[in-house]
Amino acid sequence: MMRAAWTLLLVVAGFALQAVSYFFLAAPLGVPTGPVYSNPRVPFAPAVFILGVMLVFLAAVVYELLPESGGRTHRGTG
Amino acid sequence: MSVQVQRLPYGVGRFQVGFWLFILVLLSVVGWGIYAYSRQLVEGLVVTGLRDIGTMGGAAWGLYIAFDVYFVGVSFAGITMAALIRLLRLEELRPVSRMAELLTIVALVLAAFSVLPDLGQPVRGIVNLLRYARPQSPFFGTFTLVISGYLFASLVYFYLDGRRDAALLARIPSPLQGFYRLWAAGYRDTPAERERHHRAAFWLAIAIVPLLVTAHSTLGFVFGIQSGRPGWFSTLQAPAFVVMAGVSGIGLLLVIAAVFRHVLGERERLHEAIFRWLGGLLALLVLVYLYFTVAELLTTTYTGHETEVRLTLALLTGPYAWLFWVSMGALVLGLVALLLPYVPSVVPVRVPSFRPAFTRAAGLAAAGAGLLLMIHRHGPRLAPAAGAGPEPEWVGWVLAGLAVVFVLSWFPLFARSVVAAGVAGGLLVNVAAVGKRLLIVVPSQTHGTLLPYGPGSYTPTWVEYSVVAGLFALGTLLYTLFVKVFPIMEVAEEQ
Amino acid sequence: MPRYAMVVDLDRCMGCRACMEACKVENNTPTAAFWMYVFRFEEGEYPNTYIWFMPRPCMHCDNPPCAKVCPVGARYKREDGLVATDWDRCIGCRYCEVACPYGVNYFNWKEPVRNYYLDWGERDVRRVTNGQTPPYRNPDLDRPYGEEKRRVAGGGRLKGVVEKCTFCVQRVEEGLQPACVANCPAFALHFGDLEDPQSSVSQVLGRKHSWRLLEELGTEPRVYYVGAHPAHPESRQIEEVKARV
Amino acid sequence: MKLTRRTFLRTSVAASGSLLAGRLLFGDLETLRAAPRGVPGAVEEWVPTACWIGKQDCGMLARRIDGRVVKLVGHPGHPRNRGTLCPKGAAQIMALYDPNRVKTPLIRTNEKGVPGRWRQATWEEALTLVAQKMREVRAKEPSLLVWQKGRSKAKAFYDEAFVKATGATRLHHGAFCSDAGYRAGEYTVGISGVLHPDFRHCRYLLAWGYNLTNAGGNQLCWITWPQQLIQARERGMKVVAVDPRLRGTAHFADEWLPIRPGTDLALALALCHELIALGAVDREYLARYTNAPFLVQEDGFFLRREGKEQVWDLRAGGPRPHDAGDASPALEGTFVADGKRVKPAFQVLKEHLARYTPEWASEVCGVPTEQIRRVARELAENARIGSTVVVDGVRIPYRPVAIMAYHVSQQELGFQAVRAMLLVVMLLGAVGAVGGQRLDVGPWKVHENFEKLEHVEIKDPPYNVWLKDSKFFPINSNNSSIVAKVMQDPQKYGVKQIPEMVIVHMSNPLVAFASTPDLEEAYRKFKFVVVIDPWLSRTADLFADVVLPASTLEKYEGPLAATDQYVDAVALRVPVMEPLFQSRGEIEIYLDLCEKAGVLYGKDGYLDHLNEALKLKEPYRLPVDRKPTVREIFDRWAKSEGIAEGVAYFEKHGVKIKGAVPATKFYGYATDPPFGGVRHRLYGEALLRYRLEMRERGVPEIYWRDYTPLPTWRKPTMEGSPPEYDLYLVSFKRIEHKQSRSSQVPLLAELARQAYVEINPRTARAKGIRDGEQVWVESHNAVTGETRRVRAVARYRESIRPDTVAMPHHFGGVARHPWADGQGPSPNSLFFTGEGYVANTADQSFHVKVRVYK
Repeated sequence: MMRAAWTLLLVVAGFALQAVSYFFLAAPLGVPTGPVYSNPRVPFAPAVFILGVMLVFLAAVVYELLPESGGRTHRGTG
Repeated sequence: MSVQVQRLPYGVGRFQVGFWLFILVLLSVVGWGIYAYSRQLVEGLVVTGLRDIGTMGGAAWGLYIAFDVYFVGVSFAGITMAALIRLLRLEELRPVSRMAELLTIVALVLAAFSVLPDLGQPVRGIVNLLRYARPQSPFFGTFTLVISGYLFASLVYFYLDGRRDAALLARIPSPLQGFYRLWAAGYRDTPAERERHHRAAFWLAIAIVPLLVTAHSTLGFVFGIQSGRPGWFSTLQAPAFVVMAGVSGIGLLLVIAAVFRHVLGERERLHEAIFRWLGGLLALLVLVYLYFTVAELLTTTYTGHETEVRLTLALLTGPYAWLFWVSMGALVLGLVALLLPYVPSVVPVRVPSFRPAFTRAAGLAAAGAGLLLMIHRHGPRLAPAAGAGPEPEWVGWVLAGLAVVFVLSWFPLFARSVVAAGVAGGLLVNVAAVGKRLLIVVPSQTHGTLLPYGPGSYTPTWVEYSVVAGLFALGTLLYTLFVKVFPIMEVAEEQ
Repeated sequence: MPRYAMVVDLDRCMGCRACMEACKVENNTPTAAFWMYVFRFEEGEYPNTYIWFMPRPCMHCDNPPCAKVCPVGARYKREDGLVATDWDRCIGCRYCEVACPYGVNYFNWKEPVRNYYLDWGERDVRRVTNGQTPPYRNPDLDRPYGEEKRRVAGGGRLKGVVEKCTFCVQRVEEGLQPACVANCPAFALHFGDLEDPQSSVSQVLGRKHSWRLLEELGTEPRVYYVGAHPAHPESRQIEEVKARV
Repeated sequence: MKLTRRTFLRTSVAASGSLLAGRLLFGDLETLRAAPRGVPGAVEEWVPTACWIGKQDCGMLARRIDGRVVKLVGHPGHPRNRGTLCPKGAAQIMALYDPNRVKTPLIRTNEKGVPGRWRQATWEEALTLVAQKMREVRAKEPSLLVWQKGRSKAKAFYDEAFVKATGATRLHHGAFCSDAGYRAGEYTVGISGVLHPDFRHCRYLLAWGYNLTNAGGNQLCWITWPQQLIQARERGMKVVAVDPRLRGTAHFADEWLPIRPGTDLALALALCHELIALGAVDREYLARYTNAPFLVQEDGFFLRREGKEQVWDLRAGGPRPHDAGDASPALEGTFVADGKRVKPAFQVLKEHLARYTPEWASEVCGVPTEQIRRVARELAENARIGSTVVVDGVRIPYRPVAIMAYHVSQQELGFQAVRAMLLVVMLLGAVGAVGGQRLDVGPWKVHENFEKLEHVEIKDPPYNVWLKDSKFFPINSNNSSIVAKVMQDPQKYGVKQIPEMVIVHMSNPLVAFASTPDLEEAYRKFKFVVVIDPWLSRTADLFADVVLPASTLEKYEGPLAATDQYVDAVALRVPVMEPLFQSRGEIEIYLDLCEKAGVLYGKDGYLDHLNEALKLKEPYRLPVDRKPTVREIFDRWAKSEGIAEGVAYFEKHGVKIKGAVPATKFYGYATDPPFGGVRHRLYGEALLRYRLEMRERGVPEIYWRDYTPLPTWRKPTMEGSPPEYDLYLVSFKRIEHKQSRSSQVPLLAELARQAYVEINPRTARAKGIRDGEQVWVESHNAVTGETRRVRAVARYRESIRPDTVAMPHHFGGVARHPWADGQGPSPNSLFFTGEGYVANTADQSFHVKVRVYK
C-alpha cells in the first residue's frame, strides 16, 4: 500500500508541479504588453516544470522498485 | 547452463576486428563533426549557409532544424511501437520492442544535439532555457516535453523493460555482470514481479501515448502557429508531423530489424511476420501522409492567396521542385515496394530491362550523379544568380529517372521477399522524410516572405553537412555500443 | 506612459536610403544589417509605370509574434511600446526571426568586431580611435535602458544573438527622435506619442488616411503609413540591396 | 606540493569553468539589474562643419567623444539641408577613418600606364620634387603646367590664387557636368546657371531630365531641391517628367513624356510652336526685355543705325532705336527699312517654328502628339500671362511655370536645346517672374559672359590646349576630353605645344570624364603627373608620379556658399579632428608647394592673389612676405567680411546667415533696372556671325552647323551609326554615390555595389537577355567607326524607353580598395569625344548608340 501511495503521490505531485509552474511560476501568458511577460515570476520555473514531468514518470520506477510494504527484502543473496 | 549459456546472447560482449573497424570509422566521422562544430563555435554561424530572412535573402533555420525535426520524428516510432506492443499485446512483435525503444532514446539524444549547433549562444541556450523559458513560446513544449520529458519517459520505460534481461544476464559471469546486477536492481523474475512490471509498463505505455502526441504536435506548432510564414501556418501541421514522424521512425525500425536479422542471423526470432506487420503499418501511414499532402496542396492552390501560390509553385516547379519530386517519388516508390509482397504471385512483377545487373549498376551511378548534379545545380543558387549559363536541368531529371529505374529493377526481389521490401521501403521513406523536413523548414523562409524581398536562397555548407553526418555517426555509435553491452532483443525464455 | 509610434509619409519619401545610413551609424550595426530598410518599387508596364518607396523599420507590434515565441523572454515589449531585444539574454535560436512576417531581425553571424566593413585594427587607425571598433562606436549603446534596466540598445553587440531596430531607445529615452527620423531629408518620417494629440504623429494620422503593413495578420504594428498603398504582387523591387554577411 | 604547469593549468581551467557556470546559473538575473556602463568623464563636443562629399557643402555637426568623431548629423541651422543629410553625408564618417586612404605622400617607382608601385615619402621630399618640376616647366612656359580640378571647394584658394600665381592652364569638370546649359543661360538671359523654378510659387514644372530623387539639379546638390519640391507638391504643384528613364522623378511626376535621348531640342521647339499657336505669348516681356522686336535683315543680321539695333515702332510706322523709351515695337510683320526687307526677330522665330509641329516632334521624340499638345496647353494655362502678384510689397509678374533642367544639357545639341527650353519660358514671360524660371541661386546677377559670349574674337592658331577662342569652338566650355584629343594630335587643332605637367586636384579624369581611352592616351603624354586625393584613384594608380594625400573633413576650407536660393548665407568647413594619417588640407598643401616653387611671396605671388580672390579689406589683408596658417587666413577673411569673432564664429556656429534675399534682388523683373538692364537674346545674332566666320576659315561643317541664331533641329551625329547599334545609351546618377569618388565607401558600396545596365524587359526578351545576366554593351562612333565594349549585368526596368539603355556612372574609380573590387565599368569608357560627340560649345555628349548582346 505504501508503494501505491508513494506512486500516486509522485504522480499527483508531478502534475501539480507542472501546473503550478506553468500557470503561476513561469512568465505569464497573454499578449505581451510589458517586460513582465518576459520574466518568469520565480527564477528557474521551467526547471520546476521539467521536474514535474520527470516526477510523473519516476512514479513508475518507484512503483516497480519500491519494496512491498510487507517488508520482503528485494535484494536477495542471489 | 552450459557453454552456450556462458556466452551472452546476441553478440553482447563479443568484439571482432570488423566491429572495431566500424567503431573507428564512426569515431572519425564523429570527430570530423566535432571539428566542424568547433569551426562554427569559433567563427560563428557565418560558416553555415544560414542567413537572415529579408534583405539577406536567406533562411534562418536550415539543416540543423530540419534534422532536429527528423530525429524527433524518428524517436516517435520506437516508443510508440513498444507501447502498442504492450497495449495491444502484439506478442509476435516483441523481438523488435527493445530495438524500437533504443531507437527512441538515441534519436532523442541526437535531436537535442542537433538543436545546440543551431543556437548562436549554446551555453546560454542550456542555462537560459532553464532559467527563463516562457510557456507561451512553442519552444517551451519542445524543450520541456520533447527533449526532457519524452527522453526521461523513454529512459524509464527502457530501464524497466530491460530489468528482466539484466537479471538473466547477471547470472552469467562476464565483465559486465556488475552492470547487469545494478540494472536488474533485485529483479528475480518471480510471477509477482512480472505482474507488477506488466502493470507498471501498461500504465506507463498509456501515459506515454498522449505525451507523444502532445510532444510531436508541439513541434508541429513551432511551425504551424506562425501566421506570418506561408506554408507553415496550417492546422494540418501538427497531425502531419505526427504521421511523418511515424513514417520515418517505422521505416528506420524496419531497416534496423533487417540489419540485426542479417548480422545476428536471427531469422527465426525476427521472422517475416514482423516485417509484414511493420511494412503494412508503414504503408498505411504513407497513404495517410500522401492524403495530407494532397489536401494541403489543394487548399493552398485553390484559395489562390498570392504568397501561398508563390510558395507552392516554388515547391512544385521552382527551385525546390527537384527536392519535392525526389521526396514524393521516394515516398510513392517506397509505398509500392512495401505493397509488392502482397501482390499475388500469379502476377509477374518484372520490369523490362536489358540485364538486371547492368541496369542496376547504371541506375546506381545515375542516381548518384543525378543527386550530385541536382545539389550542384540547385544548391548554390536557389534564386537565379547573375550571369547563369543555360541550365541542363533535363540532365538532372533524366538521371533521376534512371534512379527510379534502378529501384524498379529490384521489384522482382521485393515481390519475393518481404524483408527486402521492408528495407527498401524503409530507406526510401526516410529519404523522403529528410527531404520533406527540409521542404517544411526552408522554402517558407526563402520564398515565403510576405513583404516583397524577392526569393532568397539557402545552401548548406560543409560545416552543416559535417555536423549532421557526425550526429548520424554518433547515433549509430551509441546504438552499436549499446548492442554490445546489452541484448538488443528480449532474451528468449529457453535461454 | 507614452505610446510611441512612427508615421511614414510615403507621399514625401524619396527613397534615398539616408535613414538606413543614419541608423547604421547611430546604432553601429554590422555589415549587411539593415534595421531600417527602404524598398524601391516599380509597378506597371512601359510607359504607364509608377515608382514608389517604402521604408521598413521594425513595426514594434502591439501583438508581437517575435516576443510571443521568444523562448527566454529576451525579446519583449516595453511599456512605452518599444519592442526590445535583451542581447544579454538572447540564446540565438532565431525563432523571433522566423516568426516575424516583416523580416526585420538580424543575427550576428560573425564576431561583430570582425564584421564592420573594414579592418579597423590597423595601427594608424587605432592611434586615433583608441582601438574602438567600429571607429564611430557610440558609447550611449552600452548603457541599460528602461525601468527594467536591460541592455537593449545598439547593434553588433555579441556574436550569435539577434538584434533589430530599437526605435533608437538610447535617443528616445533622452527625448530625441530616432536617428532615421531626425535625419530624413524629405521629412517623411514622424515619431512621437500617440497619446499626445499635439504630437506630429497624431497630427499626421488625423490629417491623412493611414494603413499598416500586413494588418490582416493581427500583429497591430506601431508603424503607420500614410499615402500610397501597401505593396502588392505587382510591386517589383528595384535597386534592392543584396548585402549578405 | 609542487605546482606543475600542467596541474596549474588544469586547476585554473576548472576554477574559471566553475566560476563561469556559477555566474550563469546563480548570478543575479542580469536582465533585472544591469550596471550602467557609460563612459563617465568622457568629453563630448559638437563641432560644426560642412559636408565634404557633394557639391553643395551641406552643414554638418560632428559629435566628438574624447576627440573621436562618432557621428555626423545635419546642421539644423543650415539653409541647404536643415538638419538632415543624404546617404552619402551620413556615411561619410566611414570614409573619414578609412584605413585604405592614402596615408603618406607616394612617389612612383615603376613605369606609368600600369598599376603603380609606390615608395612612401615625407611631405618635404614629395613637395620638393613637385616644386622642382613646377619650376622646370614654368621656366619653359607657365601654361605648360595644367591644373585639373574635379570639384573645387575653395575657389579663391585654388581656381583663382593658385592658378594665377603659377600661370597654369586651368581645366575643370564643367564640360562633363552641365556647362552647355550654363553657356546657353549666360548667352541667352545673362544668368550663369541652367534652369530651376521659383519653388515657393511655382505651380507647373517641366522636370526635364531632372533626376529628382537621385541627383541635385541646377546649382545645388540633392537635399535642397527635394525639400523645396515637396513643399511645392503639397501646395499643389504639378510635375511633368521629360526623360527617357522615369526613375529619377517618377514618384513625384503627374505625367511622363518618355522622350528619345538627344531629341530634347525638338520637343522644346514643338512646345514653342504650340505656345505661339495658342497665343500664349507674353508680348510685353518680349517687347521690353528681349531682342524679339529687333529687326532682322534677310542676311540674318540685325538692322543697325549708328551701330544701334532698330525696332519697328508701330506708332511712328518706322524703325527706331530699341532703347527709345516711347516706342511701341512690332513683334510680327514684314517691313521695309533702309531699302531692305526686315522682320522683327519674333516674326523670324515664328516662321522658323512653323515646321516644328507637335506631329513632327512626336515622330522625332517618340512622344505622343496629344501629350505634347496637352503639356503646351497646360503650360499656357498655368502661366497666367498678364497676371501679377505682390511679394514683399512689390508687384511682380506672376508666371508660375518653369523648367528644371541640368545635366540634360550634356548632349550634342545641348547648347541649343537649353536655348530652346529658355525660349519656351521666355515666350511665357516666366523668366525672373514669381513662380517662374530661375537660373542661379540667390540674387539675380548678370554674368560677365552675357557680353563676353556675344563678342568672342576668333583667333588664328596657335591655340592653347583647350582651344580657347579657336575657330573650332568660339564658345568653349573647356573640355578635358577635347584636351585629350588635342594632346594626341596637336597639329590637327593648330596647337603648338602640349602641356608637360598636370596637377590633378580632387579629380579622377580617367573614370569621371567621358571617353576613357582618349584620356588614357593623353595622360601618357604628360611628363609629370601629381594627384591630390584622399584615395588612390585610378588616374593616380596608372599615371601619377606623385600622390599627395588630402584630408577629407579634417581641414579648414571655404568660404562655402550656403544659400538655398532664398536665404543668403556663408559657411566654412572646420576640421572635425586632427588630420588622419599624414594627410593634409589642400590649402596647406598649396601654401607649401607655392613656397617651394617660389611663387608664394611678393607681388603676383599666391598670397597676393589670395588677397584679391578673398576680397580682403585692410587691415585684414595678408602680408605677402610671411606664410600664414590656414586658420589665420580664414580669420582675416571672416573679420574682413564683418564678422567680429573671426573664424571662431564658424568654429562655433558653422554657418553665417545673412538673411533672406529680398524680392527686389531675387526676381529679375523686380531688380533695378529689371533683369540687370539687359535684353534677353531670343535671337542669337552672334551665333550667326561665328558660323559664317568659321566657314570662312575652312572649318568642317560638323563644327559650325549648330551655330544658328535660332535653335535648329538636326539629327544627332550618333544616328549615323549602323542599324545594328539599335539602342541609345545614357548614363545616370544614383543617390548613394557622388560621381566616381564614393564607390569605395563601404556603407555606400553596400547599398549600390555594382555597375549595371538598365534595359526594358521587352527589348531584353527580344534579345534573349534575362534579368541579372552579364551582357556586352558595345558603342559605335558614327564618325570614325570605332567601337568600344564593356561587360555589365543587365537589369530589367519597365520605366525606361525600349530603345534606350542606361548605366550608372559611379563605378570603377578607386584602385585597390577592398570595397571597390569588381564593381564593373563606368559608361564613360563607352562614350566618345571629339567630332559628333561634343556640342558646338565643346561640351561633352553623354549619348551614344550601342548594341547589347550576350
